[in-house]
Amino acid sequence: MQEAMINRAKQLLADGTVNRVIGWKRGEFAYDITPAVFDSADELDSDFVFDDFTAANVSKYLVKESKKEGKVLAFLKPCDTYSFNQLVKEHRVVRENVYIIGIPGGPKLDAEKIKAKGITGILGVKNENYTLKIDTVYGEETMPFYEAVLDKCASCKSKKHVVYDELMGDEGDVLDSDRFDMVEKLENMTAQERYDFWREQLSKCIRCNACRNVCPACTCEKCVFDNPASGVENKAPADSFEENMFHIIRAFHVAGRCTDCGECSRVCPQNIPLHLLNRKFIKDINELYGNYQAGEDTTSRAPLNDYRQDDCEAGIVHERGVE
Amino acid sequence: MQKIGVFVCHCGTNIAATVDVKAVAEALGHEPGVVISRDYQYMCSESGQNLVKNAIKEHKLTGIVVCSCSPRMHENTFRKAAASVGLNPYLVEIANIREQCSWIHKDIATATEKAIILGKAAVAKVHLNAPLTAGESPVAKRALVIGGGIAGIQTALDIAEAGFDVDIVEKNPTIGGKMAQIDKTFPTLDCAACILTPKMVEASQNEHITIHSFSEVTDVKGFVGNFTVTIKKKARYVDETKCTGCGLCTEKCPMKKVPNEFNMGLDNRTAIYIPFAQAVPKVATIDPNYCMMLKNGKCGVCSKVCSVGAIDYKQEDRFIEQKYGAIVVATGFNPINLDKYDEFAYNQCPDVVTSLELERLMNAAGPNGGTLLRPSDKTHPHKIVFVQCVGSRCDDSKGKPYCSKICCMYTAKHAMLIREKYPDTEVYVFYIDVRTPGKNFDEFYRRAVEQYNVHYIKGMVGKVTPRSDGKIEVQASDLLADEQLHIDADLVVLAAAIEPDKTARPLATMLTTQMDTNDFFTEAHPKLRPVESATAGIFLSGACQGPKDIPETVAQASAAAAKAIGLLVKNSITCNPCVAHSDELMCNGCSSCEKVCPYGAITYIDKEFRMPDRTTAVRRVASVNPAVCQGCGACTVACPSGAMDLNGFSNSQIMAEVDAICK
Amino acid sequence: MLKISLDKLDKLFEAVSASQTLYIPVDREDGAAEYKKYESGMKLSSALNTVRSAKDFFFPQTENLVDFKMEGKNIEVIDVREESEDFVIFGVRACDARSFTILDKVFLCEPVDSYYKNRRDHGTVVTMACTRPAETCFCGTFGIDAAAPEGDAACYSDGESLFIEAHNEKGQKFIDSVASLFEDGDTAKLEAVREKTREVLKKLPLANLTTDNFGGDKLNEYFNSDKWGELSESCLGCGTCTFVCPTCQCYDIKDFNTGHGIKRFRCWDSCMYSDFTKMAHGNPRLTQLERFRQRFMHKLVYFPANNNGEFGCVGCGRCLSKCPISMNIVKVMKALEVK
Amino acid sequence: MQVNENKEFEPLIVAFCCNWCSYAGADLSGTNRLNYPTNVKIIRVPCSCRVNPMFILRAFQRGADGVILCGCHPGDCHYTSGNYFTRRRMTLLFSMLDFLGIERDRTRVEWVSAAEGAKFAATMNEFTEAVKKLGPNRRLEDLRCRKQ
Amino acid sequence: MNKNLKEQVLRSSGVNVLKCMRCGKCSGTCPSYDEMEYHPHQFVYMVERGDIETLMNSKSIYKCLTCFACVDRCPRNVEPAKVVEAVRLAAVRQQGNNHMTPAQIPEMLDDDLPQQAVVTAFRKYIK
Repeated sequence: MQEAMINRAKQLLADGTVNRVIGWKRGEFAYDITPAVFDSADELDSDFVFDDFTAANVSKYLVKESKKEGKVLAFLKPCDTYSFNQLVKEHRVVRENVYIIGIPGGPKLDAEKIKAKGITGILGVKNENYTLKIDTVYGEETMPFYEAVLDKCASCKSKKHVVYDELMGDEGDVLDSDRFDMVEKLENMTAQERYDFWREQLSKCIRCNACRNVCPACTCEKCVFDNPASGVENKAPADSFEENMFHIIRAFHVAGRCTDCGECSRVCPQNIPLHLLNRKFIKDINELYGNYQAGEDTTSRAPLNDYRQDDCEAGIVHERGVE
Repeated sequence: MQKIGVFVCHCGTNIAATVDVKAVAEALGHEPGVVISRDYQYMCSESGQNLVKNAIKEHKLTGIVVCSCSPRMHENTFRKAAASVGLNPYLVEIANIREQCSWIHKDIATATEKAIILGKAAVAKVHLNAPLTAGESPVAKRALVIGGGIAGIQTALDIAEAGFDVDIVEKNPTIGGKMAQIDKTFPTLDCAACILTPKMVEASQNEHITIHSFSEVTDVKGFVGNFTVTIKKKARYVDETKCTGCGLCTEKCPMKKVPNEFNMGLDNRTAIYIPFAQAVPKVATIDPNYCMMLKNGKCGVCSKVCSVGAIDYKQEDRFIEQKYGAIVVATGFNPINLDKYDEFAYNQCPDVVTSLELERLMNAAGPNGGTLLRPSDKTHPHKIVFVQCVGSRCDDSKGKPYCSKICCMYTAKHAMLIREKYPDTEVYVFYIDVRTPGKNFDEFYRRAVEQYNVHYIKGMVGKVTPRSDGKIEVQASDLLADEQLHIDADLVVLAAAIEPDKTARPLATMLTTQMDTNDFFTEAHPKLRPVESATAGIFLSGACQGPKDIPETVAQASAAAAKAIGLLVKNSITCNPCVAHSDELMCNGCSSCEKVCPYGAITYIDKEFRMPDRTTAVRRVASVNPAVCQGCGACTVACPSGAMDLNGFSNSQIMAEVDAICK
Repeated sequence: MLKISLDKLDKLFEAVSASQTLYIPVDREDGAAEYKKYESGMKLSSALNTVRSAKDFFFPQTENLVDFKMEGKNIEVIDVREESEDFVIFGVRACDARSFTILDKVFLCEPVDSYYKNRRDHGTVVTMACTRPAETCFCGTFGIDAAAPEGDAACYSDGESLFIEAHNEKGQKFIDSVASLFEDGDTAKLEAVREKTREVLKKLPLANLTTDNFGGDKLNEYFNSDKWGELSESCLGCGTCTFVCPTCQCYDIKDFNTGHGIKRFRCWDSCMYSDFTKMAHGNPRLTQLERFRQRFMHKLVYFPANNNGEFGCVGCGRCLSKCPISMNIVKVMKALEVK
Repeated sequence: MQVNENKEFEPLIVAFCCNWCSYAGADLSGTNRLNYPTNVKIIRVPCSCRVNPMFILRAFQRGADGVILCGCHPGDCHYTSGNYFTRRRMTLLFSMLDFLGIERDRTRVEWVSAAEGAKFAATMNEFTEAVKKLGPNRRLEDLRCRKQ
Repeated sequence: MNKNLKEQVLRSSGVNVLKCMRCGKCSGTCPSYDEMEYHPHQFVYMVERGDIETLMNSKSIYKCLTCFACVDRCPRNVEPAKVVEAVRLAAVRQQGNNHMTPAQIPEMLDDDLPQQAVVTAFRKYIK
């Protein structure tokens, strides 16, 4: 796949369709891959990589890239296309300036999960029939492929590309995923248990803003939390309230816009399952206002910018679920 | 540094009895920024206002807080007072310590404590108040009247009288409305046509009035002084400018079996028709549902007989767009549908009619040329039963909860006219109450009883059963005699409740005006602003606002006209400055705000920005039209970056209030 | 050297925590490790390092500096400084131990940061030698020996016992306070373990990374390097690298209005943030490129220029594993390096 | 002011009321002398849709024990559609707070028309009682703001 | 006037007699009107006044066929038949719970008695 992608990219560069390519660049180790812009065939040959670790969603970079001179080629995985579409809908990217090649999605791997097994000194990772052969300074280790899969890929919602100019590989389908299971599990806990769960999770937050800055829905020119005039600006969670507030408001601001790409949880250095907050909103929206998948199209009205006269009342929160 | 003045009102004892006003003034005097804190008996009185004004001048105040009654009561009073001594009126905040404190609490200590907190919140807010200047927007010197009944006609004539152009939009081929269908009017018994048709003619001839008959309003944009309305001129397949109304086409039209709606379907008309002789405009209209030519292209008689070539089978709906400064709604009423009232056999028996049908039956231009005959067998009815309150004052789903107001009087009129013209007819009126408030109304009703011997029976008809012998058995109770009556009637007349026209609700949505649950338009204030809607620039005329008889309708029509004229004489109107505004530097151009704006006040512009890296970039940003924005604030929450904020109720102001209250 | 059997560690922790607060790294449910205040039953983590570095103990993420109490129009200033209690951080790795000497250079030079000094004076750092360094480790680049950590006292494990030695008076005082739990031990096996660790360190992928071409005199070589553009282009501008970094010491001072007063506090800031060092005129570094460059120039050029050649990095590798887009100081050094 | 040592817990309730219906309804309950507790402090907003979730969190942060939002009845919004947006926003926000284990009885949306003075007073009485039962807000409190 | 009885009738009928606007449509529609001493509208009015005993002692309470015509046609949703039934129930309660048994029916049947009355009586109580 990587070879084919590089070749196609070189073609498009050569024939002038695009003048640069956004993709992934290999790093020092097997897993430390960086999203990057390539503007020559040489760079593509030497650095372009597409493998089990190329999980990063590059669609957010297109906010900036699509406003530059000339067209950019973007390789988008199915989940990335939802993000891209949502950005088109919100007028954040210039669609005409992006040439999209839809590429197959994951499951992608999470180096953290390998390390959590106690495997360290990693020199190389190979997938042999869904068993990972990991070469380390302490000798070779193995682990089942699926135990190292990123959480966001483990509950993949769709293998279908919702937008592309051309497709490489086979097109997949929207999946019937179990992505709301954990949300449901939490919903069925008591309020005290939920409170304890979230307190433990959110108290880990160091407010590095990685979740926000990686989020394709968080493309505000200036975030309210960075803006001293907003009255809610804060740079560090000085109190547990601020830990809660940042995540509640961030989830609320992306509610109805979040495509559930899972990047927030992927990048969290403290492994906080932030995607659960977004999924809670998605689940509520689906249940209360009808199924809605952000990024599926570029024209529908976002659930929070829409209403029906017979919508349920807010009291529904009191009526259902566990107290 | 802010210099804030606090003024605590006693409101006589209204506040002072439960709130220690001196303590409130004392406590608020210690708040940061407060340089003077005073209490006074009646702050809204002239001397109270002078106290405020003098303090503003003396201490060069930058903001004031008045702790008094609800801002809905006196906010404007104090804003004006502030403005009169040069303090921007929007630097005034009211702490509501009467309705929301002294009047609802009894314990002086806790009420005083709460009053202080409410005062502190107002002080915290006023710290962040910015002087606002109300913008001005020009007023289009033209009015639109929706509905061409007597209400619409009267309003239009009055507005035209004042010298302003006014357009009437009427959905039917002619203006005139319900009054044109009425035979005589109470309590004078003069002929309705005789007093209405001159007004119709006057309207058609007035140089300031344009009548768009057979037209509908399809879209309303804009705001007070500056509405843009799209009017659909429905295709009538006759060129209005050419048709002379000679009526030859209606005579020759072979399709003669079309129920005549003007006569309530009691007789027929042709497919090309002029609703009635005095129609305005007097032009023919082709009914496309029945015209053979339009349906299958076979006929064309009217086109052949028309000497001026006015017939145009290819005519299409036309849309015109016009700017108006004011809009008057005069959409009127209709009798309700009686399908659900099985007990009155309205759908089973042609001789059970509604009162409006009776008007046509008795009218000289009606189906029987003015002779009262039963619709079924064209015989004279000798025993007539009137049933009052059919569908009015009903608490069930079939009828309306309100009194339709006009039925008592028109029934007395009908009874009287019948007894006058046909003295051999027995007339029974079953009533629950006879309601005759109005000049000469009760006298009128008494005449029916005393002079004309109409049998008024207190009680309600329970059942109407048409019999095979042509009689109609009416079973009713006579409550005073405490007996059940069985009357063999020849004709039964039902005083059907009236309801607003069905077109009113979609229109209300277009106009963003409020309606009550019965679809009557809601006036801005039930007593003090009865002819204005809550939406600025929209006025209410006639029965669209509630059941009304003709004199009342005309009175309201003229009142609405006066209000509209009051608006149209202004060259510009002052806008509410408490509107949203977007910080372009923070705006993402994501369109969330636009989606939630009910007024379409937000548009997007591409604007060039200097980027951090010293290059320039064009970005899409939201821009609010302050004349269109009404200041609801929906956009401010839809905006994730907080670029959208609301004057007078800014994020920081509301949060300052929250902080002060939760301190 | 004094030693204690590894299975008696809890006795040691109990003893220490009886007289002062003890912090040890423990494993979290998600597999990561973090420092926690010791409570009975806690197990020392075997993880190489914690996500958050040990700098929190001396330079916490947020710290109250002064309170202002407001009553009506009066403002009263309240000094919230209190003498810190004695505490012990146990299990600090060599890299983090070195980070304290770097932080000291910043906070303990004139004018002395009394908040930092207060904690530093009362904290005892007991380090723990590494035995299983990871591929992301490059402490050797900065002259740190992972098998022989610094700190007030250092511990080494040979797999059976924990050996301890003091590096200074504070460390000796610590050992003395728990000496009864220790016995003299033979270090032969320990030496073998350390030798093995050093062998592994040499085999690590970043073992050959050097700072030879960096330092205080390299401003001109690197400031205008054309590499910064591509290095920074995918930077998200988040603060992950800064906040997990044991040596990043920038902070912001902010006021929080509690409704009845103001709490003036400082909190970590990140040079990656767009409002970092924002001043009245605006921000000195307007683009992410400039901000990105600042961070690495500071660690590799500016810091050594002001601190006798000491670099502002200890090679702990946290940023290598935590950066959301895997951009880090190693990649920067390799890309920039002019030999 | 007198301070009763054995005073039962008195919650602080912040009520956001829309100018056109609920604030007028609150005024009406005043005009009709319908009592409700002093615990309730009203903030006037033009429309319920002006209320940003951040205001609600802010109130809790600063020590409110309950927050209630009042607006025109659905369909009666002075601005036609504002309260419909409010309804969705608050439903989702309250659901999220519930998800985080914040007591669900601390938040409420109620539609009160300008004519419903009695309903306003009854609602406030009822809501205050409900919050009183929950006790002080601790889960969404900012300790720095706690009164000394 | 017996307040308790009124309360009982109001509660067991569930009717708000104050909604009546005295139109008499119930009596106008009642098929048993001529059989009754007190007519449906009077039931409503007399219950409102609390004059229950008079009604209880009147044969009218057994003349109501429970055909519900008055309930169907009442413009104010007052439901007079339910009031009649409640008064009847009050009367029966005073007499004790003497439900009619099926065995009693044949002897009571006569040609004039509407069948519905039998069914109603069977459902309810002996006079």
